[in-house]
Formats: sequence, structure tokens, C-alpha cells
Amino acid sequence: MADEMKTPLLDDLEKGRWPSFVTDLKQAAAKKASAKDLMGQLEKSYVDRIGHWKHGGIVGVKGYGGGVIGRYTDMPGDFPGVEHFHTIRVNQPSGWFYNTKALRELCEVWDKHGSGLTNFHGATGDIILLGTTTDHLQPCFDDLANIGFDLGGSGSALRTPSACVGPARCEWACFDSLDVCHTITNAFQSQLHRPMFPYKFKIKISGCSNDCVAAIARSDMSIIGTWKGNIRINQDEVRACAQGGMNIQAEVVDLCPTHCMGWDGTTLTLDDRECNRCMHCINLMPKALRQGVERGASILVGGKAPIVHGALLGWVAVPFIKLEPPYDELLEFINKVFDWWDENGKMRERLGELINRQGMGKFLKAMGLKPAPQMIKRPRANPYYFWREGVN
Amino acid sequence: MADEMKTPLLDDLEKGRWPSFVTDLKQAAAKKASAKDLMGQLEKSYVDRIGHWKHGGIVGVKGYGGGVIGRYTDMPGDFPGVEHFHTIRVNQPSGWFYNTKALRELCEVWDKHGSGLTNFHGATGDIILLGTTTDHLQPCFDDLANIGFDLGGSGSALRTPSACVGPARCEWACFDSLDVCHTITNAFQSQLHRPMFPYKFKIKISGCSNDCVAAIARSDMSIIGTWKGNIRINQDEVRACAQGGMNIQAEVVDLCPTHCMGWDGTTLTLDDRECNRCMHCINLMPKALRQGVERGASILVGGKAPIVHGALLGWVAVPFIKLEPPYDELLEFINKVFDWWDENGKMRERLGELINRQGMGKFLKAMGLKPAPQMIKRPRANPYYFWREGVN
Amino acid sequence: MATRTDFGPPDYREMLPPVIKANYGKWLYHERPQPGVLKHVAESGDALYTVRVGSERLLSTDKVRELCDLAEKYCGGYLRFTSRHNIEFLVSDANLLAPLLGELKARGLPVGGTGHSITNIVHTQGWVHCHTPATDASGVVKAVMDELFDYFGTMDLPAYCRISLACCLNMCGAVHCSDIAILGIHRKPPQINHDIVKAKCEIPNVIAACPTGAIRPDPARKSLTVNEDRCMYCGNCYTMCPGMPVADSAGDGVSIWVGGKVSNTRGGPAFSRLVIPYLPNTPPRWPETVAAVKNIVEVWAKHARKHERMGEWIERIGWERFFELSGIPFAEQLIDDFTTAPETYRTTAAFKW
Amino acid sequence: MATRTDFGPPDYREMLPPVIKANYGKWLYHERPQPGVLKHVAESGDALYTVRVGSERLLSTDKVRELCDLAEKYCGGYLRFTSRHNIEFLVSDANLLAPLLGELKARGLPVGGTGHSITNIVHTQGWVHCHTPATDASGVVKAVMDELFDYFGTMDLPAYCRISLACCLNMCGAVHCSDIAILGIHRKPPQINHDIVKAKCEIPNVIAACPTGAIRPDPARKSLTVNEDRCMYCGNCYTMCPGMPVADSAGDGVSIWVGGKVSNTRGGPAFSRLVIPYLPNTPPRWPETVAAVKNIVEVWAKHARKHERMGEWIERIGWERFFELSGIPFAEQLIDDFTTAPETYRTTAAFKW
Ligand code: SRM
Ligand code: SRM
Ligand code: SRM
Ligand code: SRM
Ligand code: SF4
Ligand code: SF4
Ligand code: SF4
Ligand code: SF4
Ligand code: SF4
Ligand code: SF4
Ligand code: SF4
Ligand code: SF4
Repeated sequence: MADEMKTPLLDDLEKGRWPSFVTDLKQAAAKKASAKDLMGQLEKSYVDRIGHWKHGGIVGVKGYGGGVIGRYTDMPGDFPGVEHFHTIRVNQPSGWFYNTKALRELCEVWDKHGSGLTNFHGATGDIILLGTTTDHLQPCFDDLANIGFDLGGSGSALRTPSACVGPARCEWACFDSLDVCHTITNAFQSQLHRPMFPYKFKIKISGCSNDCVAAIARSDMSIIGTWKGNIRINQDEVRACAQGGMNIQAEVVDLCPTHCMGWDGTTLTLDDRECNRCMHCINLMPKALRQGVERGASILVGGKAPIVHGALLGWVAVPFIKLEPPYDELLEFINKVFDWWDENGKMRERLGELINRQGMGKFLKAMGLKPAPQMIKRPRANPYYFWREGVN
Repeated sequence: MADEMKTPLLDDLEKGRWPSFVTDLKQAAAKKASAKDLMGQLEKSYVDRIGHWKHGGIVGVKGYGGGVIGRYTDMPGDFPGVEHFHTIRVNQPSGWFYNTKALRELCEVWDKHGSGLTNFHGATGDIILLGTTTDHLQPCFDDLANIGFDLGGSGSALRTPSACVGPARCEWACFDSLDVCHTITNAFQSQLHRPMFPYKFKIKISGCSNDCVAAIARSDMSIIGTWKGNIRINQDEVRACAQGGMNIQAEVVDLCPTHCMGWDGTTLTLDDRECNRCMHCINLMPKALRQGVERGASILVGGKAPIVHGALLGWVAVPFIKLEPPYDELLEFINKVFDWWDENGKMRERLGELINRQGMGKFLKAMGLKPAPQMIKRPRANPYYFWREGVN
Repeated sequence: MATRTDFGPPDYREMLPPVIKANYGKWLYHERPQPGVLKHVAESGDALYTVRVGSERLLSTDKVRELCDLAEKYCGGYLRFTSRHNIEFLVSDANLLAPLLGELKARGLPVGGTGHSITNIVHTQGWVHCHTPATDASGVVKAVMDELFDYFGTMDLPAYCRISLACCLNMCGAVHCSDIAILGIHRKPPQINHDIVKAKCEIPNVIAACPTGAIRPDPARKSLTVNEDRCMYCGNCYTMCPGMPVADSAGDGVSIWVGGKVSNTRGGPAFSRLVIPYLPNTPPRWPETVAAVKNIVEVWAKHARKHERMGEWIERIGWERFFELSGIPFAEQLIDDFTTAPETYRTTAAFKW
Repeated sequence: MATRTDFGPPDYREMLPPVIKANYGKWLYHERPQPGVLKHVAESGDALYTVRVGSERLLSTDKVRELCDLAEKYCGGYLRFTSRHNIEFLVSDANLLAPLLGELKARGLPVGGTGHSITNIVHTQGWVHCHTPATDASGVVKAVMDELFDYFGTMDLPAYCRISLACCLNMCGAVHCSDIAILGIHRKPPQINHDIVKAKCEIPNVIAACPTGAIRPDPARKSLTVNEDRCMYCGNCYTMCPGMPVADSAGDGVSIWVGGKVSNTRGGPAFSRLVIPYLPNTPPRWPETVAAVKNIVEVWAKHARKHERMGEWIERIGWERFFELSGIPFAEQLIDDFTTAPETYRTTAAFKW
């Protein structure tokens, strides 16, 4: 089989120092006809400069409305192995940590049912099992369930939440991002597996405002760690940084966005009242500076990619929330957001677009949140505001 | 007459140290029934907390479609003197300079035909003659013409252009703002006097980017002086400023938006390549710093107040244009703008709104202008752009 | 005889005093010898003293003649007005400066408005002449300037502070880019008079005039209906159609906006931002408005750095801090919900407590 | 037997190595001993070494097993993946660090991606699995990373530089906030297949999907028409309706965006901005795209100050200067003409030549 197939364009991508996906394709192709035909079709795409997949169709497993992306080639004659080539989205463990036992079991299930090709991970965070046939979907899911892996989200549903490495390996986690992710995922299993929302809904969780899961850019709800109170300064370690060659004035003080720091060559001063907790100084001197002790998170809403009305970054809805098990306040807030969006959102209207259409005021009112200057960069510049009933 | 009228609320506004318009009202009321009834009606408004003018009607003088704002009281029974109370917009001389002969003649005409009340000046820049009757309009205009004063603009027409004091009394005028204003006004008399545009069109002219006529905020076309080449530094005068108590580092260097200056206590350095000609440093040290020698203007378009789609600040359409008599290039550009707007604008659509609706690209193409990064703050963030014919 | 038309404004050259004609375009630098007085020095060495006098703008012909008297006595018969409606006496004879200042003082004509002062409030017609105002113009301005009077005659503020007033959302005073803006607002939807609408208004134009799409045709009555939930009382429909008045004795009032700027210096031009959505109309002296403006000026004057305009200061410290320092409560209306809303949201987790 | 459902993901606690369990939430600080290696030190004094390995993301099960082998040999059988799809080996025994690094080197598994490096390119499916791509994903990424490889294994750049790729405007790679984004774009309007539209598509939903309102119903055919003048080929109609394909061999290609950012540090999160509207699809190595990305990285690396991300640098020097320094011609498409356009216009006379 393998010797008939010529893929000179793909072969070229085995050269070079960065790991080559073509090598993976070939490894899988050596075992699986579907993987081989995938390669063949991809080579064809490289020649034609166009994709060869048909518009997706709806396929799935019993009891779930999502978790599988249907896919069919437009050249079934040439590439019968990919006539059906659906992907399965498998919900990753919080923080993308694995023991090898779990991984090896996954590989076995996938070698049994699919192409042997995966993505670790998809952009949303799922394990992507790349390519199987319709008849394998249910058995594959059953085998996955057996080894403890459930499906992730797709369609107009809650999507698989994801979290940064957080307290597992980061000194800056202001709350337990992994646990919050796990708790949310489990609390909203039905919303995850049974699309019934106006559109997709993404939740991403970062332990601090470095935002290592890019939550603010690509989740309808971003939970981002932060603190109150003073940054703890170890002046000896600050001096050690200076001695180590860091230009504290230029690299730290001058780059502080609120200009709330001072450095006289021996002591770093910091006016915490004016600090906006951007993390810059702490990032540069992790041994010398530590966040304040009262910790929690800000919740931002509305982030999303450009379709339909342009991309949105998440914006501050809840400036501060304490996050400790059992996270009741958080779960209640999420529920309220779901309800309001579900009730008011048009088909394919993301949360941010709905808020833009109705006005943040209505959203805040529905959530029972008090308007605060922290929610905006600056007040409105246009005089088009309301005095309707309910507006204060 | 005057003794019957009680205006306790207005009277209160004669107290205090700022000049009181009530005093002017009383001066006029002593001579004119219309002014007296105006006072009476205004007192009534102060009591009722609402205006007492009816929706304006169209009145005018022969040959012109504008220049007069029709106004009628809604209480003609009580205030017959203001049954008609139209204002006449009189085109001011460039820069609002007057000899007293001209002013006195104006006063005479207005005492003869109107209330004796004026505004020096209206927000657009006209002399406002405040309040006369329909039958006085034509005779008043005829008398104005006799003393050399023509009407200004109103309605869907070019509005009276205005200019800062410029070279008449300011060292920073990068071109002759008064002459440009005068030239434009004369070149477009018909557009000024005969409304035939989609909506109003305002032109304001500032000799430098201090923009002392607030052009960028409130004119469809702002002509704002600027220069190329190096700022001329007189180091002795810089040092004199320092000796005089100016903190050159804090007040000048640190506030330079492009951070292109340096000060070592004796010499001011300036990287002109990075200067954006904001005027800050020159403003602070007028004796020490002078603009570059190659002078001209930037033309910004689209500025306006909020009605209908929100306020717009003018944006850069022509980064640099030389402005010397006979100003052919400028006049041609204005003509092109008029033509394009006239052809494409909807009813009541200001230039800025039209450009927003059609896209700046179309405007630039129609004007024959090459897109340049100087026209934007930053490139687009959305991927919704065109490759249609005509787009490069 | 056909009326003469299109002859244009008087030639400005006839209006310039000799010292200006002689040094036109050749000024070298200026100084501010004292508040309200500018000294411009030309390449020739000639000096011109400008004395700026505060003006109520609404002038009687008598007042104009009084100004002419002064200009003839001290300035060779020349004077000018500024873009903010002040009067400028142009003194070429240095010896006449002190006498002029003396006479101005004697007549109660205030000298000031230069440099880091509070100069005249650009404003509009209000109840004096317009048909759409939500407040008066001249009266509010007089009340505010009386209170801020000391700032007119001194130059001790951190920077320029431009105050403007417009009596309705048309914003003829171009208040939208002012350090402090006083803006008349309506708060009730139009009261439709169907007979007038039917008789006088072009239905499609009125519909198109509504920024929020609140107006729909009412074909049965050949008139219009307003979706009151979507109406934010801008009054633009009334501008187009006398059958839709929005003014209301009880609803109308004043809003306060801050942080706008026009000049291109440093941070560049910027819009003013809403900070107080409503204050009542309380003639003759609008004490709530006067107090609000005064408070904002004072808080800014106290906290801003030298050369920091209102908006530059607030952007440096953050709006959350501005509300704290000014004591102004943060009202829901301040949060944008128009098409420009997304620009104003806090799209970062970095903010101050 | 009913299938078991809704049991959720595996418990992350089972996936954590002992050193992490013991020091969970008690890390004190970290260091970067060398590129690709992190050392986290806990309050207890325990240290954890993380070795980050670049990944092609599209992994065969064989490759996953190879990673498991390594994790078992050096890390007690634990490993993780990062939010940018790299692999992280979690070494608790300091003595195993050097051997692990040695074996990784021997196997050609690149170590790097920490600190001021260029880490993995977040990307999407491309021609490998999606139905709407305008370019491939894995191939472009491989070509670019081969060229930028030295930046992966070093930390000498001014700051982080995050590169992302998405193969169509859906932007699954969330490229819209990247220092450099590579985005597949179509350039031809949909080719409508009326039979499919009629049979399979919900007309109102397709119409609503169009950001520019280019789609109108065609009641006669029970189908749709597209106003090609208003269509900007986003492909959203195709997402909703298989009868409206936009992909095109000749038209499709790549665009380049710069200056976005996610973290809240300093200037905060920001969108990427278009700088090159189109480069051709030239498999297998997309040399034009590779050269464009490399040029941008190098110009930035040369001119930016320490800790200055791409966008922070450009905003400091001004976009006019960026185009000059990078030599990228300024194309008309860069000027926004969507609803967000007014935000992007230069509303000041202050700019650089
Ligand atoms: C697999 C994945 C890309 C990848 O290679 O990693 C992916 C693949 C698809 N995305 Fe996505 N999206 C994926 C993450 C994202 C992300 C990133 C994220 O979630 O963090 C985004 C941007 C964030 C956001 O949602 O705003 C994203 C924004 C979209 C959009 C635009 C949605 C919008 O509101 O702007 C669409 C179009 C749609 O939903 O109609 C879309 C649609 C699609 C579809 C289902 C194609 C379609 O038009 O129906 C793609 C299926 C590809 C296939 O055949 O396998 N995908 N998609 C990612 C999911 C893997 C996972 O579950 O882990
Ligand atoms: C007299 C004056 C105010 C003043 O007291 O100074 C004035 C008065 C009126 N303006 Fe104005 N505008 C005046 C300068 C302005 C300015 C400022 C400027 O020109 O620099 C603006 C903002 C700048 C701009 O145009 O964007 C301005 C923006 C408006 C608007 C809103 C237009 C818009 O596109 O946003 C309207 C409403 C309209 O035109 O329908 C308006 C409409 C009006 C009307 C005609 C009322 C109406 O609805 O029809 C007012 C007549 C008042 C009266 O009865 O006398 N006026 N108007 C100013 C003209 C005097 C002069 O000729 O010198
Ligand atoms: C007379 C007048 C022009 C005219 O044609 O009428 C004028 C005249 C001068 N302006 Fe102005 N400006 C005048 C309105 C303006 C305006 C428009 C406005 O306020 O509506 C602005 C824009 C204000 C804004 O940004 O909101 C303006 C922004 C400036 C600036 C920039 C200040 C800043 O840092 O933002 C300067 C520079 C300076 O003074 O440092 C300036 C400087 C000057 C100088 C020093 C120019 C010169 O060399 O002669 C003049 C005396 C300034 C002074 O008052 O101390 N002029 N100036 C206007 C007087 C208005 C008044 O009666 O108070
Ligand atoms: C492992 C990972 C989190 C995870 O759960 O997987 C991670 C881990 C760390 N991040 Fe991150 N970041 C990770 C993705 C991100 C992302 C998301 C992204 O790139 O899509 C961001 C936002 C990027 C952006 O702004 O566009 C991110 C912005 C940061 C920053 C802020 C940098 C800045 O100045 O803007 C820091 C602070 C620093 O390193 O100075 C940081 C710091 C760190 C620290 C030092 C935190 C710690 O104390 O352990 C970790 C090692 C950093 C390093 O690579 O040298 N991490 N970090 C992700 C590694 C991705 C990779 O494989 O390369
Ligand atoms: S987001 Fe903050 S807490 Fe989470 S891994 Fe990154 S730096 Fe650590
Ligand atoms: S966290 Fe950011 S704002 Fe706060 S002191 Fe550090 S650098 Fe400044
Ligand atoms: S705009 Fe410039 S040139 Fe004109 S008066 Fe003001 S400072 Fe002078
Ligand atoms: S004009 Fe402005 S940008 Fe130029 S050097 Fe002076 S302060 Fe800096
Ligand atoms: S602001 Fe409004 S009310 Fe005041 S003069 Fe202008 S149009 Fe009339
Ligand atoms: S007042 Fe304004 S918002 Fe209300 S209906 Fe009239 S135009 Fe529309
Ligand atoms: S970016 Fe577009 S083409 Fe690529 S995977 Fe996502 S939906 Fe498919
Ligand atoms: S490709 Fe996009 S812009 Fe074109 S018709 Fe379809 S949805 Fe509209």
C-alpha cells in the first residue's frame, strides 16, 4: 500500500528542525487505511491549493447532542478511507495533566476505533481524536467511557472549559484554577453535552492576569485571578535582581502602567492603591515580589472571535469574587448568565453580542450587579441614554 | 412700558461679577418692544422651566436660501413683540477683526431693523443679529449690503467658514489662515447662500495644531497648519526658561508624547524624525523653539456633533498640502469633496457619516488620494475587507 | 434694481490695525505679562499688547458701542473677538495699556481668560432663541462664571480648562470635546401631535432621523409611532417635524461631561465623557450645576500635574479614581449602550480598587 | 444497558505527579535555568523542573506512546501539555534533568518555548480536517517554525512573541490577539448552488449570518442572492449553508496581522491589526508567508526595547514608522471600513512623517 502513494509535497515538510506532522501522518498511515487516505487527500490539497472536505454533517453518540464533528471527503472514489472521517472531542483533565497509563489507554482505544491521529489538544482544549467512521462512534465512546474519558462540547452548547496550570505548578495562581475548571465542567455536564443554547459558550480560567489560557480573547466568560491588598516586597531579593543585572528603573519602574513604583537604588517603593495588578513587576522579579494575600478572581464576559459582528475582548462584569469550594456564588452566577442569554439571545448570538445589542445596563440589572467604574475604560461619549423604568 | 414688567428671576442674574446678558437685554428693552417682550418671555421660561418658541419656519431674503433662522413665540398674545423674532446670520470678517466704523454701522442697521440684540459671535462664527420681523428681513439685508456685510450660511449649505487669529497675531500660523478663510468663503458664495447639499458643511481653519477654532471637533473639513523639517532650537532661550523656573525635564521632555526629546541641564536635544508636531514643547517655550521652515497644512475631514450616529472627530485625509495663493489645489480638493458628497450623501448625512457608510477607501479613491498610515491610528482589527475591482 | 448678492464678508485686511498690517505673519514670540494680557513681539521688534475681556456674548448694540468707544480711545479704533466670544483690545502703544486696564476695571469689564485660566464658556441660544432647548444657555453660563470668576482673572490652574454649554443634544456649543461640558437633556419621549405630523412632516425623513430606530410609520393615521423603550429623547425627530415636541418642564435638565479636548498637544483631541447624567433645571442660578462644575474644577486643580488637562489627568489616574476623588456617584447611564459601547468596556483585568 | 453519560473528565488529581500533590498551591517562585527549562521552588523547598518540548500537535498514537516512554523513564509517568500545545516533562529528580535533555536532543525533540522565545504556533485544522479553510494549518506552521527554529530554543528576544494561525475567518486559533497572526482568507464571493440552498438551508439564518448584509432572499428560486459588492468572503454563510462555498484555489491565501496581546501586563490585551492583506497559498512551504513573518520578527527584535511586545513597540513608535521600518507597503485594505472604522481613524493632526 504505502509504496504506491507518492506525496512529494508533504515529504518536503519532513525536512527541517521543527517536529513534522507529516512524520505522524506516515506513522499512522503505516497502520491505518484512513490515515493513508488522509495523507493522499492532503497531498491533493497541496497540489490543488484547496481543501477536499465536504460541508460537515451531524453525527453523534447516544444521549449526547455534541462532541463529534462530522466530516466527509468530496473525493470518496479516490480516498475511500476518509469517506467518513469524523473527529471526536474528548474532555481533557483540568490543566492538561496526564499519567501515562491514561494516555496509553486512550491510544489503544483510538488505534482500535480511529485513524490513530490526534491533536493534543484542540484550540478549545479538548483532546481531538482525528478521524473515524460513523459506525465506530458509539463503540469508541463506550470504550472511552470505560477508561474514564467523557466527551467535550460542540455545537450550540457549553464548550469544554479549560484552565491554566495554576496552583499545580505556578506560584501566581490566585485561586485553584484546576479545581474551578473541574467543578464547572461537572456542574454543567448537561449544558456541555446537549446543545440547547443560542450558540456556543466558552469558559476559560486563568489563575492570574497573565492569562495563560488566553481567556480574555476567546471565552464568553473569563475567570481571571487577582488580589486585594499590598504586593509583598522582599527588598533583599529586589537588590539581588539589581545585582544580577536587572535595570530596575528601566525594566520595572518605568514600565509600570500606573507609574506607582519608585526605586532609589536600594529600596523599591510601591503605592498599592494605584496599582492595577497588571503583574508586570511580579513577572520580572518572582522571588522578590508576591501578590497580596486576599485573593480571588475577576469575571469578564463577552470575549469571542470575529464572526459575526467583529471580535470582542472580554470585559469586566464582576470585579472581584472569592473562589473557594464549593464555589456556590460562581456557579449561581454562571447559571444566571446562561438563563439570561438563553432567554434573550437570538440564534447564533454570542453572549457579548447580546450584551452589545441590549446594553450592558440590562445585563447588569439581570445579574443583580451594581454598575461600577471598574467595568468600563471610560464613560460614554454619546448623549444617547435612557431614563426608562428600572434605570436608576 | 418697562415699569410694568417684573423679571425677578432675570434680575437676579444681574448680580455677580461676570458681565450679565440681562443688562444687555434691559438696554435693548429700553428701546425696543421686541427686546422687552423677549425679556418677558424669557422670564416666563425661567418660571416655567421650558422654552416658549415654536418650531422654526422658513423665511429669507431674495436670491438666498439661507442666512435667516425663522422664529415665532408660542405666546403671541402675551408677547406680541416676538411674534416674529428671526435671527440673521451675518458673515464675520476673517479672524473676527473689526474697525469700529464697521461695528458702529452694523449697530445702526440693527437698531433700525431689529431688536438691538446680537451675538458676537455665533458658535459657527457668524455675527448673530438676534430678532427681527419678516417684513424687516429684506430691508435689513439691503442695508447690510450697503455697509459691506453679506449673510452667512444656514440649512443644508456650506456654513460660514471661520479661522483662528493666525498670522495677524500669532507666531505659529503655518499658513495664512485669514486669507484661506476669506478665499474659501468667496470662492463658494453660492454653496454658502443656496442650500443644495445633503446637509450642512462646515469648514474651520486653524494655523497650527493648537487648533484655536476647535476645527477638528466641529467641522466637516478642518484645515490645520503644520510643518516639515526640524524644530528650530535656540539653546540660550531654553536655558533662560530653565533659569526662569521651568522644569524642562518634567514639563517639556517628559510630556512629549513621542518621547523624542532629551535635556541634560544645558542642552535640549530633539529627534525631529520622531516628533509628531503636537506643539506642546513649542507652546511652553515660544521664545526658544520655533516650528520647521517648510510649512503647510493637514486636511482632516468628517468632524461633527453627535446627531445622528454619534459625534466624530475629523480624521486625516491629506497629511500635507502647501497653502499659498491662489490656493488652487485646496479649492479643487474642496470642490471634489463637495461633488462626491453631493452625489453620494443621503439627505441629512454629514460627510463623516457618508465616509463611514461607504468606507474611507472609496472616499480616498474618489479624491485620488493614496492611502497612507498617517490617515489612521492603527490598521483594522477585523478581517472583513474587500478585493473588489478598483481596490488595489 | 436687483439686490446685490454673493459679495462675501468684508475684507479682513480693512479690519487690521496698522501694527498688525506691518508685522503680519512676522510675529516672533509672545508672553503673558499678566492674566488677560498678551504681548506679541514681531521680528521688527514691534510689540502688540492684547487685552482680553470677558463677554456675555449676547450683546446689545449699546454694549457694542461701548466697546467701540474703548477701542477708539486706546486701540486706534480696532478690536477683535475670539473664537470663545471674548473681546480683545489690540494695544500698540504700550503707554495706553495701564490706562485701558484701569478703565476696564472701572467699568466692570473683566480682564482674563489667557493661559491656564478658565476662559469664557462657549454656549448657545437656550430659551433666548431656540426651539429645542432642554435648558437655558446664557443664564447657566452667567451663574457658573460668577462662581468661577476668580479663575478667569488668574492663571494658576494646572492647564487649560475649557468649559462649554449646549442646550440640547444638537450640541451647537460643540461641547463634545470640552474639559467640562454642560449639556441640556430631555428625559421624556416626544408627545406626538398626529395632526401636525400628518400635515407638515415627511414621514421617511423623520424615521431616518432617529438614531435608535425608535420611530415607526403609523400608516392608518398617516402619522408615526414611537417605541418609547427605544427612545432616548434626543429630539432629532422634533428637529425634523414640529409634531414631535420633546421639551418638558419637569423632565428637562442638565448633564455634565468631562475630559474632552481639542488641541493636538500631547494626548491629542478627545471626546468629553458623561459623569453626571442629570441635574434639575433650577433658574435663575442652577445651583446644582454650578456646584458640580466647581467641584470638578477644584478636584482637578488639586490633583492634576502641571500641564495636565482634565482628561489627561483622569486617563492617568483612571476613571475609577476620578469618581472616588470627585465624590460623584457612578450612575448606570454612564455605561455606554450605543453603537460605540464596545470601545468603552474595560477589556482588561487590570483596574484599580 | 444504558450508556453511561455525563460522568465528566478524569479527575485532574489523578494526573498530578507526587511532587505537585505535595506542593499544590504552595509554590514560591520560579527560575528559567536555561531555555525550555523551568525550575519551580515550593515553600517546602522542593523543586520541580519542567522541560518544555515543541510539538507538532497533530500526534500519532505512536508519538504519544514515545512521549509516555520518556515520561515513565524520567518523570515517574507524568507529563502535561500546555495551552499552546507544547509538551511538558515534569522532572522532580534533579539528577534526571540532564539525561532527559540528552535523550530529547538525541530524538530530535526540540526543547524551548519559555520566556522571551518564540513558542509553538497555536493553530487549527486547515486542509487536514476542516470544510472551510482558506489555507492549510499544520504545513504553514511547520514551514514557519523551521525558519524561526533558533528563536524557540533561545530567550534573547525583547519580550514574548506569540504567533498563531487560523485557516479561516472563524479564527479557531484565536489569532485575533497575537503578536503575529497568520490568517487564511478567501477572496471570492460564494458560488451559490441554488439546489442545495433550497434543499438544505434555512434562508433567514443564512441571511442573518452575513456581517455586511450582502445576502438577500431570492423568493422566486426559494434561494438566495449575494450582492457581490458587499461580500467580503468571510464564509459565514457557508458555515450555515453548504450551498454557498467560498473556497477557491486561486483566490485563497494568507493574511498577516500584528500587535495583538492577551496578558494584562502593562498595556493590557489588544487585537492584532492587519498589515499584509494577502499572500498566496504556496505549498508545501509558503515561502512568502515565512519571509513575511521572519521579517516582522526581526524588525521588532532589532528595534523594540526590552519587555516591549510587538504591539507595545508599534504603538510607541507609531504605525507609520512600523511600515517604514518593516518595508511593508501600506495597502488600502488596512484601513478599516467595518462598523469599528471610526475608532481606527487618525483623529489628530499629530502624526509622524
Ligand atoms: C478543532 C478546532 C480547531 C483546532 O484545530 O483546534 C475548531 C474547529 C472548528 N471550528 Fe472552531 N475550533 C476550535 C476552537 C475554536 C476557537 C478557540 C477556542 O475555543 O479557544 C474559536 C475562537 C474562540 C471563539 O469561540 O470565539 C473558534 C471559533 C469558531 C467559530 C467562530 C465562532 C464565533 O462566534 O466567532 C466557528 C464558526 C461557527 O461556530 O459557526 C467555528 C467552527 C468550527 C468548525 C466546527 C467548522 C464549522 O464551520 O462548523 C471546525 C471544525 C473543524 C473540524 O472539521 O475538525 N469555530 N473555534 C477547535 C476546537 C478543538 C477543541 O474542542 O479543543
Ligand atoms: C446659533 C447657533 C448657536 C449659537 O447660539 O451660537 C446654532 C443654533 C441652532 N442650531 Fe446649531 N447652531 C450653531 C452652531 C452649531 C455648531 C457649532 C459650530 O458650527 O461650530 C454645531 C456643532 C458642530 C456641527 O455642526 O457638527 C451645531 C450643531 C447643530 C445641529 C446638529 C448637527 C449634526 O450634524 O450633529 C443641529 C440640528 C440640525 O441641523 O438639524 C443644529 C441646529 C440648530 C438650530 C438651527 C435649531 C434647529 O433644530 O433647527 C438652532 C437655531 C437656534 C436659533 O433659533 O437661533 N445645530 N450648531 C450656532 C450658529 C451661529 C453661527 O452661525 O455662527
Ligand atoms: C484668541 C484665540 C484664537 C482666536 O482666533 O480667537 C487663541 C489665541 C491663542 N492661543 Fe489658543 N486661542 C483661542 C482658542 C483656543 C482653543 C479653542 C477653544 O477653546 O474653543 C483651543 C483648543 C482648546 C482645547 O484643546 O480644548 C486653544 C488651544 C491653545 C493651546 C493648546 C493648549 C493645550 O495644551 O492643550 C495653546 C498653547 C498654549 O497656550 O500653551 C494656545 C495658544 C494660543 C496663543 C498663545 C497663540 C499665540 O501665540 O498667540 C494665543 C493666546 C493664548 C491665551 O489665551 O493665553 N491655544 N486655543 C482663542 C482665544 C479663546 C478665548 O477667548 O479664550
Ligand atoms: C505552561 C503555560 C500555562 C499552561 O497552563 O499551559 C504557561 C506557563 C507560564 N507562564 Fe504563561 N504560560 C502559558 C501560556 C501563556 C499565554 C497564552 C498563549 O500564549 O496563548 C500567555 C498570554 C500571551 C499573550 O499575552 O499573548 C502567557 C503569558 C504569560 C506572561 C505574560 C507575558 C507578558 O509580559 O505579556 C507571563 C509572565 C512572564 O513570563 O514574565 C507568564 C508566565 C508564565 C510562568 C512563568 C508562570 C509560572 O510562574 O510558572 C510559566 C512559565 C512561562 C514560560 O513559558 O517561561 N505567562 N502565558 C503556557 C505555556 C505555553 C507554551 O507552551 O508556550
Ligand atoms: S495564568 Fe497566572 S496562575 Fe495561571 S499559569 Fe499563568 S502565570 Fe500562573
Ligand atoms: S502589578 Fe503592574 S501596576 Fe502593579 S505595581 Fe506592578 S507593574 Fe505596576
Ligand atoms: S491655531 Fe495656532 S496659529 Fe492659530 S491662533 Fe492658535 S496657536 Fe496661533
Ligand atoms: S512638538 Fe510635541 S512631539 Fe514634537 S518634540 Fe515637541 S512635544 Fe515632542
Ligand atoms: S444646542 Fe440645541 S437648543 Fe441650543 S441652540 Fe443648538 S439646537 Fe438650539
Ligand atoms: S427623541 Fe430621538 S430617540 Fe426619541 S423618537 Fe425622537 S429621534 Fe428617536
Ligand atoms: S479556522 Fe476555520 S478552517 Fe480552520 S479549523 Fe477553524 S473553522 Fe475550520
Ligand atoms: S461570504 Fe460572508 S460576506 Fe459574503 S455573502 Fe457570505 S456571509 Fe456575507
